[in-house]
Amino acid sequence: MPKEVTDVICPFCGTLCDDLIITVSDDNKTILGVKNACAIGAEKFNHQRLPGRVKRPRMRQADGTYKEVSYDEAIDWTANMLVKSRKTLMYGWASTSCQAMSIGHDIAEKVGGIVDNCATVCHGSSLIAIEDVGVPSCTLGEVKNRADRVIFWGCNPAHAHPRHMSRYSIFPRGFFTVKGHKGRKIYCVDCRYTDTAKCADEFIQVQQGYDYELLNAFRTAARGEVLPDTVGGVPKEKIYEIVEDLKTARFGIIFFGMGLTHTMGRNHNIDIAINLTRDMNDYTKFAIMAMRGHWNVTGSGQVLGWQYGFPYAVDLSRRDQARHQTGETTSVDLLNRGEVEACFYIATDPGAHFPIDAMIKSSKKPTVTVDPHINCTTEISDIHIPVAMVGVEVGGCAYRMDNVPIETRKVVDPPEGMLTDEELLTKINQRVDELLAKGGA
Amino acid sequence: MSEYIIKNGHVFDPVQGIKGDKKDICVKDGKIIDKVGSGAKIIDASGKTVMAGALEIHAHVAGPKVNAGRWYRPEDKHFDSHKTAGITRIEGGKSIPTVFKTGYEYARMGFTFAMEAAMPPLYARHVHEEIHDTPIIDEAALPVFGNNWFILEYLKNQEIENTAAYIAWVMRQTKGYGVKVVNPGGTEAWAWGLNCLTIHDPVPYFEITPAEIIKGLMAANEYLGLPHSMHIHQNDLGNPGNYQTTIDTLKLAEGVKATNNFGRDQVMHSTHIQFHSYKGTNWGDFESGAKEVMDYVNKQKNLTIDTGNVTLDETTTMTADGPFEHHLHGLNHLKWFNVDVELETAAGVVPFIYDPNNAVFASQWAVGLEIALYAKDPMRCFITTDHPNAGPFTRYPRVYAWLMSEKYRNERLNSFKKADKVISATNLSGMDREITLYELAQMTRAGPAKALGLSKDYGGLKVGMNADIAIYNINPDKFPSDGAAIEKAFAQVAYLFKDGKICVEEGKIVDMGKKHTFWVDAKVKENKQVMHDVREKFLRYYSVNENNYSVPESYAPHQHIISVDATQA
Amino acid sequence: MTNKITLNMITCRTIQQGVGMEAGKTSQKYFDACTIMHMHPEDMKKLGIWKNTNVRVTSQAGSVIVKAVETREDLVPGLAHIPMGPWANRIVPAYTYSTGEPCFKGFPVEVEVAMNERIMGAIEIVQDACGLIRK
Amino acid sequence: MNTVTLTVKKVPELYLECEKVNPDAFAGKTADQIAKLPGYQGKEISTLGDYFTVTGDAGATAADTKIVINGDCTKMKYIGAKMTAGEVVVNSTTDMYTGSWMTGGKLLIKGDVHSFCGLAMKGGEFIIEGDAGNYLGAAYRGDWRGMSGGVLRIKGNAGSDVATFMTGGELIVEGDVDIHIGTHMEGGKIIVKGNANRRVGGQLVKGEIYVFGNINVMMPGFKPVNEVELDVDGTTAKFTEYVGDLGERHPKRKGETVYGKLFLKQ
Repeated sequence: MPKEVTDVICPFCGTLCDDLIITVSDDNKTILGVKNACAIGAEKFNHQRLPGRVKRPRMRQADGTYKEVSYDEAIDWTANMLVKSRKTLMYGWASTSCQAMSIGHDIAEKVGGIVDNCATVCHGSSLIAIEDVGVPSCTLGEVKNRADRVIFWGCNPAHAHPRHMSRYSIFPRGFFTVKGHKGRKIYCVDCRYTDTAKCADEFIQVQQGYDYELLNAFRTAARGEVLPDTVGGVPKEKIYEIVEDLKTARFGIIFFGMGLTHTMGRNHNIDIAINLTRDMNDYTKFAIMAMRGHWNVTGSGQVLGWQYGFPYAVDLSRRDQARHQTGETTSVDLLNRGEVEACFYIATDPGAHFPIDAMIKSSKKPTVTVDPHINCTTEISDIHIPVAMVGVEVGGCAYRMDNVPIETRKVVDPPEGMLTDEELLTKINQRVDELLAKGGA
Repeated sequence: MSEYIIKNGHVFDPVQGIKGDKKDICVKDGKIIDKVGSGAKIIDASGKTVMAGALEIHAHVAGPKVNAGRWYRPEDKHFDSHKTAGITRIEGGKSIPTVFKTGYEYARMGFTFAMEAAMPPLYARHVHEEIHDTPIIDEAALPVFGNNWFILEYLKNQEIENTAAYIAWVMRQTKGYGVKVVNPGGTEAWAWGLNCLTIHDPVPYFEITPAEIIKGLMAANEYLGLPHSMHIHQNDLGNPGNYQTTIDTLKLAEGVKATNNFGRDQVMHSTHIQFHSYKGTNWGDFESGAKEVMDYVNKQKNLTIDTGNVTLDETTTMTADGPFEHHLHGLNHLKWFNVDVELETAAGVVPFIYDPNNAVFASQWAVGLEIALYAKDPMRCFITTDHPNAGPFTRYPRVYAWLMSEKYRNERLNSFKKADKVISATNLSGMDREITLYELAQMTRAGPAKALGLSKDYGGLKVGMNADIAIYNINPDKFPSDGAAIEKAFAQVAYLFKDGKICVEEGKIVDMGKKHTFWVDAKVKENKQVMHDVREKFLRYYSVNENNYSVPESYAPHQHIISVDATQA
Repeated sequence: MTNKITLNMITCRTIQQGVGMEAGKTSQKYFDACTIMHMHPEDMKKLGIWKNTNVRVTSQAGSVIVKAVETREDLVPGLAHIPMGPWANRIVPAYTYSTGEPCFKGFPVEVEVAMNERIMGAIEIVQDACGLIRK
Repeated sequence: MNTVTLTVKKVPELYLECEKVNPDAFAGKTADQIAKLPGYQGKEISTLGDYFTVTGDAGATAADTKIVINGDCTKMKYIGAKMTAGEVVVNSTTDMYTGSWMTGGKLLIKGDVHSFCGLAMKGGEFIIEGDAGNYLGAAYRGDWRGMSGGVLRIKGNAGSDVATFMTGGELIVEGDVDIHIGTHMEGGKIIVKGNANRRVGGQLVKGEIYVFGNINVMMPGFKPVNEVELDVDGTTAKFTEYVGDLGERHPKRKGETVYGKLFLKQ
């Protein structure tokens, strides 16, 4: 008799939808159906039952092929690598539970690792900006209940956060927003006429790489100062008009994405967007929020925050202090500069998402990759250790893009004998202790 | 578990009225007992001071805004991250220590309990994740209610029973300890960029005043008979002339009686009252209102307060008083963090430098000390720094020293760049009271324990009580005359017993003890109305599902549940 | 013919790329979603190609073969888009301006026709760059 | 003044953290004692002696200690960081944090430096003969207190984010600079003899920026107000005076708004 699991959390993006309904076979082994999820979320749950899933660790041999090894062999190899290496990059964490991260940090502190998460190539710029100027923000429910001006700047939820617009930002009716979409004015600022732009009441096409100048123009206009005729391809009349409209908002919100974090100026683009938001609070209520990508990249920042005081790129390599300097202790820079001796990747795929030059350097070092599935990184690693899918085959805490913590749910059993991230890291930690006790380092 | 006998120490225990007499304390199985066997380990405490473990009644040590303050201030721990040899983890952070340093530092100073002062229910899981990772000390957290939509709607119609039932539900969902109120009404107003600066300013849309919210929550708190009273951060914090609003608020407790089975007498705990005791109309003619406020507190017996002492450091302010942080950012232009929490509350964070050369900050320092020195009943006045708002909790030893040595605080007072202005604006100069060790034990142990409804097991050294014991290298017969020596002695205990185990020895962490999370489970009559409203609000207004709201047991592996039965109320 | 044009390249998320990722890095869905380059029709004209022609895209960081396609998410002439993935990252400059973030968006590329060149697979294109393919 | 000479005998496999290579750490020590000072590569703690031959004893104080370093220092961090007095001459390129948090003394790099050099400099004289990476003379992450004093002169080009959150002192770039110079600046003086890329003086509150060459794209928040003849770092020329960033907050003095200033050579 198949059963339905309700209130399931979707472990894909930072929207962390928590209303999925999953139909599970009576033996708890297979997912039969997914309700309420977006196309991507549904695909993730469906992937669980795809054939050809790797169920045991694999080690690369001299001829480049991979042979199956036992978890114990893989754990021992990994622990030895960590203990031997003077400086190890421990990157990923965005797709696992906060509980697993804690164990990973304990290991890093013992072996001298540098713990970095996927923010490093995603919203790291936003974190730098917040470190510099703070951030006035709110929870997504506030947007749903109060917002009457919504700006999407350099983000494309229609593609990257498919249910964001219906759950929180454009269409939902809330306590003070009974008219839903009709009661909101939606702006979209982008260099492309995206599918999100098509949902907006007004699309402002900015020349690629001119966001900083345009945001500066918005701030200048807000103070009633003169502007050049056009800024970033936008006529000054339009800029004055929009700024005046924003001032009359009851509650405004700016959502921004990698259109700001990845383009020229990076953190400065967010920095000045935050300052525009701050300025708007002199006239009305305004908030700003990063459209965080991975479902638990925010959680990694939180756990690193309370344990070491930095949100990512935390350098524990000295073992007696925690340090943080984006540009030095960030993954891509560490790989570019050849600053680490070994790589430990977990719950991520830098092979697909880092620039190739960084991965070429990475592939020359001892590398262990922990991931439920085969990906571009596992195939350039010495060892691939498969684990249960967090949020599908095991639960654990995750943080939404607005930092709201939600406990993900287990809906089906992992394949027979497969370890979870927590179990695997605990075993590696124990092995590391044994080696260190023997004077390994 | 091993037995101990702490011999020949000078014991200070307000619970038994012991004022420094030499007395042996016996410990077994985590409790204080009357005698132990010959095999008991002997701790020689001769020439030392023995007190119960201290209880922190109000600090921001765990949760979303605390952590924002941590991670958005890398400069607060750059060059200030270290690891001491032994079993401890890396420690970092000056104004907002990491969870590890937080646990260690409290323990090193002789604390065994800390109350997280503001838990947004929607973020409860985060608060408990940090509490879970904070070593050694017991902790609890107060959910905030003063701007919660359910509360505003129920109290608009004086529905005390529904208010109580909802509070009980939230405390169970969030593993909360009591009723916290922050800038009642003002924080909801802040969601529109507004504020409530007096207790009679109406809350936008909800048509209710702060006074009505405060009265209603006091009533609901006593209806439930919770261990702690309503715990309030008042309206109009930090502004010249606010002492009048402060007294108006305190007056709301007149005639309200404490009903509980925990030996608690107060119905309102007014926190960091230093920030609420200012006269004058602007920062130019700013004056201390400590005397006026404390005169009222002294005669109104159903009130307790804590001080909120300014320590004159660079720190990080953080509060659920969203509009205040925005106001503060306008003054110092340092990075402003704000988050508004749907249906419930808000929070702000801004770094702040209490520069001693600034007459206002120096005066705030004086006001904080005045509060404690004016207190006639040390069992109702507790020492805090509203960590980290007025200063980091790691400065307690210095605050104690200022309070215990007139000479020490006068040295500080007279060496201010604007000493004359400070002296004329405050009453501190010429106050010759020096807090005694016994009074300190009242203000940091017995007092807070009683106010939190924990006096049966905590805050004292009576036989049968929990064996949380701090032993300081202080000889009362030769009490140090110089302030620096007092500071040093309180900064590092000779020994700290937590649940009968030695966790700290001469300032070194030797055991992580067994940390407990305290929360209150209040049983009320089945309330269909409230459960219906809960379902309704989650369906229509919350951004998470009701079934994903509650905090699972696994977040508090060693929970200490205090049960309250209000079904007969 | 060696007709070449220079474009400003951005690499972004698309929902197809998201679905493909979750379907698996070795899946056809992922391949189809990420081995394309969105181009403005005018630029195709300049280059002298029909849509769905393979092109070689070269930046300071390297070179990759993808299929030029038109997009419903309009671009301005001169702007091109390859969805995030190992193909895009063959040409993304690794330089971070000391911020940790490589140049994922807004870098110059040269585009030339490569009608008969083969598009590599997801694993292949990474292993190839890392010299892990035994020839 | 005593001179201690360090000659590189082994290039670090990773990057060597030389936080002990400055006059303050050397003061009062003999060559042997200096050779025993620690150097760090991740969790490995070695000694300076493992990587340098040390000759000459230091003076009694930092002020009378001079350090000369020969050989390849490209992979050495923190040289001269936090120095308060004395003199350091490096005949090589150095890595990150060179001269960061220095409060006094003289530091001369006869090569290039990497990023994060001269961070939050408070005083002294720091001269770089080659090029600099990014964040030269900037603030540490999250800090609003950047370079506040001293003189930082670079003969070559500098990267992006020069002098972020600068509050005082003088920074001279004789070559070109990349994007974002003087961002959030609230005091002090920046001189660029060459060209500046985009985003000059973004979110500028207070302070002066002089540019001799071109600015690719002028920030919309800047407005020309005047033409002035000035003597800047030994060159007398006509400059167009801009005020800005008009989108940013500005302090008031005697009721008058104090703007940041940008002078562009004509």
